Amino acid sequence: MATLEAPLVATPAPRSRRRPDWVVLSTGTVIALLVLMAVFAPLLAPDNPDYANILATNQGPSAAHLLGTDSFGRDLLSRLIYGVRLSLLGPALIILIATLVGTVLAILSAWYGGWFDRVVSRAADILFAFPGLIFAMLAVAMFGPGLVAPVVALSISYTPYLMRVIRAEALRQRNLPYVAACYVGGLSVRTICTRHILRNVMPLLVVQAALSFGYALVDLAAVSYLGLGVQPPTPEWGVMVSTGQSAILAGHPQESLLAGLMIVITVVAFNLLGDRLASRQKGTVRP
Amino acid sequence: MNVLEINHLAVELPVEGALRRVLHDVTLSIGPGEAVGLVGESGAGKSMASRAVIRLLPAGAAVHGDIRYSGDSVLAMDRAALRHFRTHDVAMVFQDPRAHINPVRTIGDFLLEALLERGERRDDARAAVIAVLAAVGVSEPERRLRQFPHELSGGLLQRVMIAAALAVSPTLLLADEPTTALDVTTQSDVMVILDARRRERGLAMLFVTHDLELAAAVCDRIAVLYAGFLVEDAPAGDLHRNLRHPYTAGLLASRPDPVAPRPRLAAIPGRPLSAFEVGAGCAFAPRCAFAVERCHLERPELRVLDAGRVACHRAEELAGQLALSPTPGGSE
Amino acid sequence: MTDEPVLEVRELRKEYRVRTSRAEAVPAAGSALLGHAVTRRERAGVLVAVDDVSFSVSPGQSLAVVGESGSGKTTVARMVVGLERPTSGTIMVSGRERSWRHVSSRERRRRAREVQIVFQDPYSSLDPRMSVRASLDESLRLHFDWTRERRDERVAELLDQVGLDRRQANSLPKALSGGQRQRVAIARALASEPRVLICDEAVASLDVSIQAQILNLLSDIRDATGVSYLFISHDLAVVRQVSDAVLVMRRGRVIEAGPTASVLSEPSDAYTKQLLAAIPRPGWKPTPSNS
Amino acid sequence: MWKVIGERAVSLVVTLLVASVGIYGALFLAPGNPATLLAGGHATPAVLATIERTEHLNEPFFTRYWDWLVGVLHGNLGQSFVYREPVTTLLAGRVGNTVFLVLYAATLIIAGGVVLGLLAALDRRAGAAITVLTSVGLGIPSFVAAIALITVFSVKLGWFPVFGSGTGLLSQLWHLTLPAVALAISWTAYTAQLTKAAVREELGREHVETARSRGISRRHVILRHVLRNAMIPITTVSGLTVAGLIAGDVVVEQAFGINGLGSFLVQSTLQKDFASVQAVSLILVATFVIVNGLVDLWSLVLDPRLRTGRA
Repeated sequence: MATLEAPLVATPAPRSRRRPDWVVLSTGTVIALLVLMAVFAPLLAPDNPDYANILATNQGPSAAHLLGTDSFGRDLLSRLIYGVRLSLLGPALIILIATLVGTVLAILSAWYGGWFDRVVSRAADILFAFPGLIFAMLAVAMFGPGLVAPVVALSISYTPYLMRVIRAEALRQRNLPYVAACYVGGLSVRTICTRHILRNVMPLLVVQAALSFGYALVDLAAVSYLGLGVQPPTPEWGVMVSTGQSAILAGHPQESLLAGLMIVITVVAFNLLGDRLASRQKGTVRP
Repeated sequence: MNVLEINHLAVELPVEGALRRVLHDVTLSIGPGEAVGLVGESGAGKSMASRAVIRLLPAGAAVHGDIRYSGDSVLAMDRAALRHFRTHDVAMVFQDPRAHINPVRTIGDFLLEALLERGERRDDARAAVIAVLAAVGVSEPERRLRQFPHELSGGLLQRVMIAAALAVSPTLLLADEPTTALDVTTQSDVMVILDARRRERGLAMLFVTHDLELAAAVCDRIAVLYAGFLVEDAPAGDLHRNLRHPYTAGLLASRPDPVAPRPRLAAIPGRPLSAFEVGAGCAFAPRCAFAVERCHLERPELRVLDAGRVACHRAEELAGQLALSPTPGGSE
Repeated sequence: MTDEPVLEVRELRKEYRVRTSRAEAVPAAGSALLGHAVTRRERAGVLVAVDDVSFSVSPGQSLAVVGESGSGKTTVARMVVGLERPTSGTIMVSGRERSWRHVSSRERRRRAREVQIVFQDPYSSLDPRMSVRASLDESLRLHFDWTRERRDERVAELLDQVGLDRRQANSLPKALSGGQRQRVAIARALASEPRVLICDEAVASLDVSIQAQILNLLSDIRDATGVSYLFISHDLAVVRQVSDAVLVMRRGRVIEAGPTASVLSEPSDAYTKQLLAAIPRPGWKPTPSNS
Repeated sequence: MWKVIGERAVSLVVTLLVASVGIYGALFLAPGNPATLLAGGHATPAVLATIERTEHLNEPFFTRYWDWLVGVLHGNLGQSFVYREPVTTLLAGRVGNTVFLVLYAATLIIAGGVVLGLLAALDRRAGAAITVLTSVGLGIPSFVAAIALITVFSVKLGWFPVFGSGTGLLSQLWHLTLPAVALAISWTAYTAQLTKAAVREELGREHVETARSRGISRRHVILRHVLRNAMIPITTVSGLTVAGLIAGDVVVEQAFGINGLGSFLVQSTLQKDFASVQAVSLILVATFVIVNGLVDLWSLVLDPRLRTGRA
């Protein structure tokens, strides 16, 4: 039998703040700012995002319009700020639904195994065959464009992904002796699953939710970009990339590029945060 | 000339950006054909010591002291010399063959690789490998060459690892807990073969293990490590008769015996310390029943005593006492 | 001993259906089971892990089950505590047979006060997110209708009993050494005041000096509480130290049984002799086992 | 081994069948009269009547599904009611562009991703730069990349055409370079990160330590042990890349005005040309499932442990 090398001084807790983690701080700040922008859009936006001025189309940055105007003469900064709302709400809903459903299915599958697990895993395999965007397009073809159909479709298509990742971890936890000790100790299955397994799966769940958020945002923005999601003139980044595209040839790429930049910044922030949380977690796994 | 000479070896490894001590002071030599057991509990640094010999420490490790193979400094070797040293002079057997053999390549690939690497002809290498497989008691060697590691049992796979080590005809064999992952009867089988083939070929061996009795059975000398210090070096046959260091005595007394049980085991109190945790005095002092004030303040030097060497201030006065009165039992 | 046995096992058998699913395709690292698994397949697709095992444990007695990997010893332990369902045979605890159909939460709680288990790996047998106190308190709350003060008192008692400092009650497992964690695991098992404590290789992964401490501790606990042990181990030396009677298992079957002292002094079965001969001890030399 | 392959083939066929039921059945879950949906925006009563007749809408679902499936297997993907032509005819001229674009992008992803990842894992200094690069790259969606590339390389510099797919190999290559790059950016970053992680993991493996202890040269250690073993996780996850390429292709074709399957799917979706949506979805999903099946097979070749099917 292997002699375990005991870690004699405890590995530092993941949340220990000996050195400030600039990745977490900066990405966290970006995400917090975005959320604040979404909540306080009416206060922050200098102008009405829907007010068109045909006399001032495609202007460059000026005192009146800090980031210039779009091809209808609307203030770009205001539209970008209002755009945060729908651009974040959609992916947030998708991840919330997919995580909730995925986690419940994952833990039940991991605990009960047997036919339930097989059915769930098989269903996940089949759903996996539909790339999220294709699924969303099928939904739009059925129910028409808008926010609801793509969000529901993407929620369904993100569920098996999250389910698989969480199930693997839940299954690993379930097979650890501490869970067996809980079972032998007489704890009810519900208590074991929630108080022990779910709690130990939680860090992974947060990481996966953060990482998937970026992908969901991109997918949903792509749906809007294709004209299948939220419709113009609603301010939303994917829509703005699309409506601004015709002005590029005329030498006015600002609307598309700025909206695109917002998407990139948001996605990169969520990805970096997720990666960093993931690597911190690895550090806490036993040596 | 000695095959291996280790002088005041100290090793630090980078842990979270800072260097952490894993070995303090190890001085040890192995003569031609001699087998030395390096024994210690977890955190003692025994694996690191064996890896330092073949320069297999993680990147960023700081090594102090001197390691000489047949008089040449291993630490000073350039790339080509190190490769020659590893391909011709030394071979290592690791603890867990399942992890230490590439799982996606065949046994044949594994065994031949080292020989082909040093430019031997494929046919010759193949013949040599088949012969050495047979010598370590692997049946149907030619079929084994086509098999993958997962198709072999643990004991068989460890024999393959030993065959790989013998195949390069080294002068020095490093064995790092080679039987720890195996069942006892398999361990016995593997040790018989390792011991016999080593003696036949006159190989020198550094045998790293946590099991004092196992080391005593197959080695000429036993070196005991505690928290990165070499605390005792004694002839294996002398080990039970002539106890010199309280830690070694404690280790022997901790182990139950299947035939002659003790009513109560003489446990050493506390837990084994890691090298980086030790204070100013003797590393074992906090757990030692015989420690006096001096032990806590002053580090004992390794010095010659009878047929061996020992690092204990009170070794002479305790001689004879240790065997009779095992350290009192206690808890952490 | 004339007392009614606290644990009695009759003709226990466990078969596994060997599945060919993708999930199981990668063998666990270090698993030495493979070689045995193939030879033990009696008929296609069925692996007999435990075959016709019977024994009984009297109150305060310590019975060891010894064997190498693949012997089925751990499966026996897992069936006794209800982690695996026997294919056939009976398990009686305190004279009551354990049924396998529809075990309610309440029934499991009751059984938890009869038999508890300590596992091998001290690193994974405690919930990494739960402090020592929370682990012990969770069990006390489940089994006893006590006030908070009474429970705190009992937590302190349990810590004393296993030789842990009371200040360590608030530590998370990762702040403890392997030996300390194993003490916590023992305290948690004792919290429900079981009549039988199963130790499944409970000292196998500890350093020799710590192993001796835990073996002494187990002996003290038996003296103090009168609990019975079912001690699962691969190590005959450890078995000799802690048990009154021993059962030697190989490939799912019991091949020799009797009082530990006589089995280990004068083994009658060839395999037991081999096992005994393979243990390094003073003056020992390795010998081939011819297996 | 053959047993494992057989099992996987069966599961592939089952997945395809269930997916096709889903795609075909979606039409009947949609609100409104299927005939109206099938007719898209051209629902005169006469057309509706024709559709009900040709599509056998009054028969039970599985009968109709069976007829459709048999048609599909014979190369009949149904009739577009927008163009009043067989879908197969409509797709024939478009498949080429899509295949070219996807293969072009896949080549960029595999070559770029594996090289960057390997470099990042082996070279400390390059590693830091590549890590930053891939973190940002991973966050650039294909349509944003498309816009930026058009702005810089087509409008400002005029090096590449803005729209279209060109004819002839060279022209096609020229036309499809920007789209392929746009499609490849985030997946190259993803592959690079994955490769880096896999290589790092293998570098720390015990068997690599063994190889080093035996004096195997660094080049051989990297090639025969590290990269060879890292190929296994890289291959497994490349299935996900295929899904991403298929979805990304739709967006990129739209962004660059390329006449391919993706832009046709978008148009059909907007026009509610359901037969076309069904057909293209089925093709894309089937491609994904089959490619993944091949990936699975390839991992059997790479990893002998998977071949036994039993631990």
